[in-house]
Amino acid sequence: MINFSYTIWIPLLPFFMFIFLGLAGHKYFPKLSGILGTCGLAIITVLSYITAYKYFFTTEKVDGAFQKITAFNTTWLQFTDKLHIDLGVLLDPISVMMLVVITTVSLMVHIYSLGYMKGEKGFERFFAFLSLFSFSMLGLVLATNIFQMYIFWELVGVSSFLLIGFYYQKPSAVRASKKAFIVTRFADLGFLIGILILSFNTKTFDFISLTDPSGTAITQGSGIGFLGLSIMTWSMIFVFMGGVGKSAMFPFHIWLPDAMEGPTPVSALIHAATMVVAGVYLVARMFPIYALAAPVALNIVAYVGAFSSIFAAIIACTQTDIKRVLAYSTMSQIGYMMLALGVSGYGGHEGLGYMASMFHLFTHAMFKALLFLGAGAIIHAVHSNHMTEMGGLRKYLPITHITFLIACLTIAGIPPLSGFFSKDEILAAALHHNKLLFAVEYAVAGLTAFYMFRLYFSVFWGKETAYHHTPHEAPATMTIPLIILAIGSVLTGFIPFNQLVTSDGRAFESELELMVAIPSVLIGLLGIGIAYILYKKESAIPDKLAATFKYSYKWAYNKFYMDEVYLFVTKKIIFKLISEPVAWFDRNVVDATMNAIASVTQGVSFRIRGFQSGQLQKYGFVFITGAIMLAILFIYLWK
Amino acid sequence: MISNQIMFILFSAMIIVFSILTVTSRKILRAAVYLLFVLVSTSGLYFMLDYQFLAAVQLTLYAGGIVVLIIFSILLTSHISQKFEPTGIMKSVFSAIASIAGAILAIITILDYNFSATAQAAKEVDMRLIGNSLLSVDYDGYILPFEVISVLLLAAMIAAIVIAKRGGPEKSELPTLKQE
Amino acid sequence: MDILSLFVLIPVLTITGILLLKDARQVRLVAIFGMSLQLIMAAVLVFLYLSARHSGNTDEMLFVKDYLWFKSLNIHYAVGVDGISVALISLTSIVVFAGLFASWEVEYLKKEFFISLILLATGVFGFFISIDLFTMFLFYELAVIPMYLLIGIWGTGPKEYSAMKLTLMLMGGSALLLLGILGIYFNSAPNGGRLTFNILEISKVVIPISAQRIFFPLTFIGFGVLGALFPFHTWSPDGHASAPTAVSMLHAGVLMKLGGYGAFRVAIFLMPQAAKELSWIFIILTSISVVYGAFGAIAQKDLKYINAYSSVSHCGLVLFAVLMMNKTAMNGAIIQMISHGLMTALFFALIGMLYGRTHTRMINQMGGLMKVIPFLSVCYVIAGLASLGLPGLSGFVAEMTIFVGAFQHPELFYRIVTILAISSIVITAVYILRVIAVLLLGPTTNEHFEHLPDAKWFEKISVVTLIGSVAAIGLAPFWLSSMIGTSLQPIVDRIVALNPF
Amino acid sequence: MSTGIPVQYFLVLATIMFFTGIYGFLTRRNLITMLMSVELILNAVNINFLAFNRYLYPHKLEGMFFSLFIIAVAASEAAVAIAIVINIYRRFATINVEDVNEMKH
Repeated sequence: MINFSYTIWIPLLPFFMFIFLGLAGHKYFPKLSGILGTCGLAIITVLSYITAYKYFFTTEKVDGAFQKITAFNTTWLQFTDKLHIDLGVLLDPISVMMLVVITTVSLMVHIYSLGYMKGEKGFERFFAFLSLFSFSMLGLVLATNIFQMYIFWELVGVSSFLLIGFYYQKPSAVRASKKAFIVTRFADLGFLIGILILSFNTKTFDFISLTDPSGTAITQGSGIGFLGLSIMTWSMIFVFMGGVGKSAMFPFHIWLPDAMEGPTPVSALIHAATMVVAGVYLVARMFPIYALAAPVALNIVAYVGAFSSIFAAIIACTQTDIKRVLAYSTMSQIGYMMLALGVSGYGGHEGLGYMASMFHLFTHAMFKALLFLGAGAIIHAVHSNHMTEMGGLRKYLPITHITFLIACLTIAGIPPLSGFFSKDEILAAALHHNKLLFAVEYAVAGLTAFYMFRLYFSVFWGKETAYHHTPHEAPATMTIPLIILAIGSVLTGFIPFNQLVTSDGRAFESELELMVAIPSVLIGLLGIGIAYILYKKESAIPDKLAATFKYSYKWAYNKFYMDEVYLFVTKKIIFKLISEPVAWFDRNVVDATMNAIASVTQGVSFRIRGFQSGQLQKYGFVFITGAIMLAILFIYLWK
Repeated sequence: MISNQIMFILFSAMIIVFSILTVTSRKILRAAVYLLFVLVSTSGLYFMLDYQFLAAVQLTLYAGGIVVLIIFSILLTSHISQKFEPTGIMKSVFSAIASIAGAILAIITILDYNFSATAQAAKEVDMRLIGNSLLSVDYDGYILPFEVISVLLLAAMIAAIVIAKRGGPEKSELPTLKQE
Repeated sequence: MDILSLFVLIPVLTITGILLLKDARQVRLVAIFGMSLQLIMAAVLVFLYLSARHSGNTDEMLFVKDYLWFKSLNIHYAVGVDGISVALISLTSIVVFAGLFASWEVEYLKKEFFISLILLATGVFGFFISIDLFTMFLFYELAVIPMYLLIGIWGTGPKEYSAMKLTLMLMGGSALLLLGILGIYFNSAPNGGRLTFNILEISKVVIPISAQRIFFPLTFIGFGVLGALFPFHTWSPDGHASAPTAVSMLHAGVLMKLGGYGAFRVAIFLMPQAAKELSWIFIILTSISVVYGAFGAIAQKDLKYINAYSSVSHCGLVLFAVLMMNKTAMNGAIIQMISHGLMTALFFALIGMLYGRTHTRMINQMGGLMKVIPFLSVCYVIAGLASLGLPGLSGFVAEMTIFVGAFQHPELFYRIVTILAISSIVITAVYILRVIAVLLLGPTTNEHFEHLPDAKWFEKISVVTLIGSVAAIGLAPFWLSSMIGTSLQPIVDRIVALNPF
Repeated sequence: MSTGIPVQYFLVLATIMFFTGIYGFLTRRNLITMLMSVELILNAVNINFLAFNRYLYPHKLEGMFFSLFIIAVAASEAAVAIAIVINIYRRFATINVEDVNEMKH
């Protein structure tokens, strides 16, 4: 057995970095903190790579399967004898894979930010928050139990809040951060309820005992029913609600596009590569329960994923803010991953979808981070987010152009880039499971290629735009991460995921299914072709098309009015129909009742005070009448 | 017998009439004089009951002392010719009702009750007996009440002087409590 | 040595010291000296307590002292602590300490102010160490009375009205409470023998169930008024809004905890059967408190009102958890008391400091303060995050313990209500973030606010003490939770023995 | 001397006198006249005492001594009351009882 106890330092180092930078950075070394943060991250990146190597290649498999290793565990809070929150490090294929993804992307983003954020006010604060985020995200993926996951789930939420609202003097950023936090918080409510229901029935939070396919948790849980579904299904649906919120699936996706108000490196790290896939990771983590004890919940996962992917893809075709296009693209790709999990079975080749999902998560992290960082470089050069204000940038930004093109090709699924492989596995898994979902994903593949190349052509080709000052290529700190990630996007497709990351830890054989792959490449090319015709040169066709499909276009452009629906719910219903009446009720009914009691008392006492008139004769009169009355009472009436 | 009864009726009539006049007369000095008549008639009743000493005390103290005191104070505080405002109708009606009701109640009770006298012989009330009893510490003695009364009289005397002495805050300096 | 009585003695001596002072400038020095001593004593007490437990002392109450006071009624001055009281005493010392620093700049009738404040603290300390119902009640009243003066004299806004309302409502609660306590007293020896006020002795007998049915509601509502039980919470917004900073801190931070503590230690511990029978009524009321307080807070514009409603919501959670009557939920309730105490004291301290600078508490008149006064603003954000239950700060620990505990209740009704109560965490997030966004973030709206001074040293001490405690509990809750849990065991055993599920 | 007159006569007479006094006490506005009404009441009581003593317990003297003391008390009462009246008159320039209500509330 190899000792993995050092892995505890992987999350802890960024945590101390956060404390250190947060408390001392501002005063003592505002300039140096970026370098410090990056160095810290570099160390844990190396540690993660070592861990991955040791885990996948030197640890002995038992019975041909990768084992779950608890590298570290300590009780943090005891609830009951059986229920306790532990903090620890759990190593298994997906957590190790996530370690690699997070540290790689995070390191790239750190390096990139050194250039991108240079000279910004709050430079050290930015790096402190990035460290906080890295800590939380690593803690999340390494969680040994579901409650630890929930803890870090909240922490990534708050780091995301802090980073989106980094430009806190910009009202739109403030609004976006608030929205992101509240929407995900609402989803987390579901997660929490799910955890509670789960723990009530299984009496454990621990992942290993929860997800043991032959363990009591799975075999017992399907019994008790409520509204036609087993309790386990209910709890999994609630847990998935948390995943929906964090991964910006429909209907909790509305925060993600707005979250683009944050600095671009943050979007790349949090809102493309790592945090938003936490939902996928969550489902993958609980996958044995989904697959074995709660198939209905798993179906919901599949449909939510499929719907989100096509929904987002349609919206992405109409947006003009490049970061928003990428945001919807992220949502769409995560939908893919969800769908892949949803159509997967447990164990062996049945678990193709699971493997595909993780594979796509991995490749997506690379190319989407690349896309965002590229977009950041563009924005850095042009000082605008809007496609309409860009065009012909290929001459000014050669490195960005090439890397961006690679990323676009990857996401469009052009072989032999990584996106092709992972997407192909997903489509294959969907084909075996559900033809309808398969068809939807085909359409999404085409749409994806179309909107990505729409973006690409309008930014780098298209009309010649006059700029205030000539855009220039970004500094080396920004281009080097782009190049590294581009290389990653090209090469990661060749990683044998079916050997490493599978639903039950055992390797299985899978080969390229040409019947799936060829049409998917073709449809990708078709999308690119259409984009080429419409956007390569400045042309009037897009506007005409938009005019032809006026209503559909308008709906898609306005994101199907989801924001408005939410606004209606929050402003009109929660605020106007609940909160204000509650406040009114409190002041005018509850409090008024209390005040009324007081006034009645006071009124009565004023009346009584009137008796005390100081008029001697009145007193006398009352006294005598009273005496006479008493006399009558006692002598004649009360015999 | 008859003369007794006539005397009693005379005295009672005087008492009742002058009592009512005392409390209804609208001239204060006249009221005082009516009171004097009531007190004198009362002392007449005392004579009838064979309490001569008490009757004498009544005459000297009440008729002589208190009424004079009252008249003095009237002279100090009012004009002799001053007429009172008539009492409010409601007030007098209610008071009258209360008084008459009380009176009727008491009278009915008195008439209903069967008083039974003891058969023992009456004690002769002479001055010596009164003096002895007042200062005696025996079973029949009244030394304690006597002393108490003495102290009370002394206290009243001092109190009257202290109160009537000029001093204390003037009216304008009084705190006004009438807010409501 | 009678270490517990020192907790009453030190404040009294401090008060005497202040009274004897000629120089008004030294008042706060004396006060702070006394209360620092108290803080140290609290630390010593925690240490002594833990070492006593560690050495195998399993008595229910430690450091018990008992002096007969009124023989005819068998009233004793009896003190003793278990882990719960120790935790709450520490909370009180911290909040009082921070409160004194927060009222550093009180100038008007300084001497009287500090005397009243420490008098209030005396009552609270006395309440927590008493194990005799009568003495407990006495200290309870002692804590409530100075509140009237503190709000009525040093408050702001409609202070007389608020002070009157607060005092009268709390007095109304005390009246019910007194009835309840007397009811317990007269039923404390159902099998004959001497009547007693001593909690430990009463807990050895079972009060007849018919008496419990009458006196449990009285006692619970009596304490519930102080714990802001719906619909008896309306003193809280007005009272807090008018009170001066330190008083709000002490009141929301500590005094409201007397309600929760009493409801738990007296009402439920002594009358568990009626508690179980009637818990559904109060569970409904407290869940209303929780959700309703949170919704009420959304619509408010005055910072103190927001916080007052938030306190209603959080304190509702305390009573809610206590009524679940299992160990985890009760543990959560105690942690929530401590956590809420620290957090709300922090909030009120910060609000006081903001008010001292901007002279307004209306959030729509402020904005963009983060840029101007970063220290206070960051602290406010931390307080907010603690309040909405961010892991790593105390609120999370408390709420999660409550929710997990409450959800272990075997009856479905209670679990469903728990889910309702859980939904408050979202609403909390809404109003907290709304305040943070409007108040601190965004552009600075008012040019008068461009040059506000950031925190002074004494304000920093006050705030940092509280944040440190909040974070300490949030990061390492285990020791606190197990200290409370050990002491809860006999209480839960008794409840379970009388109410077999 | 009192033979032939039943005790009830005295009592009824005293009752009438007493309630006349009460009536006066309740209706007169002038403090001095109220004082006179009080004297009437006291007198009525005295008559009762003496009548009872004479008719029911002729061998004892309690009634008489009580009356004697009452007369003494009445005298001191009158003295003090008149002192008060004079003081009030000085202070309020009136002895109308309705105007003297400083004791109100």
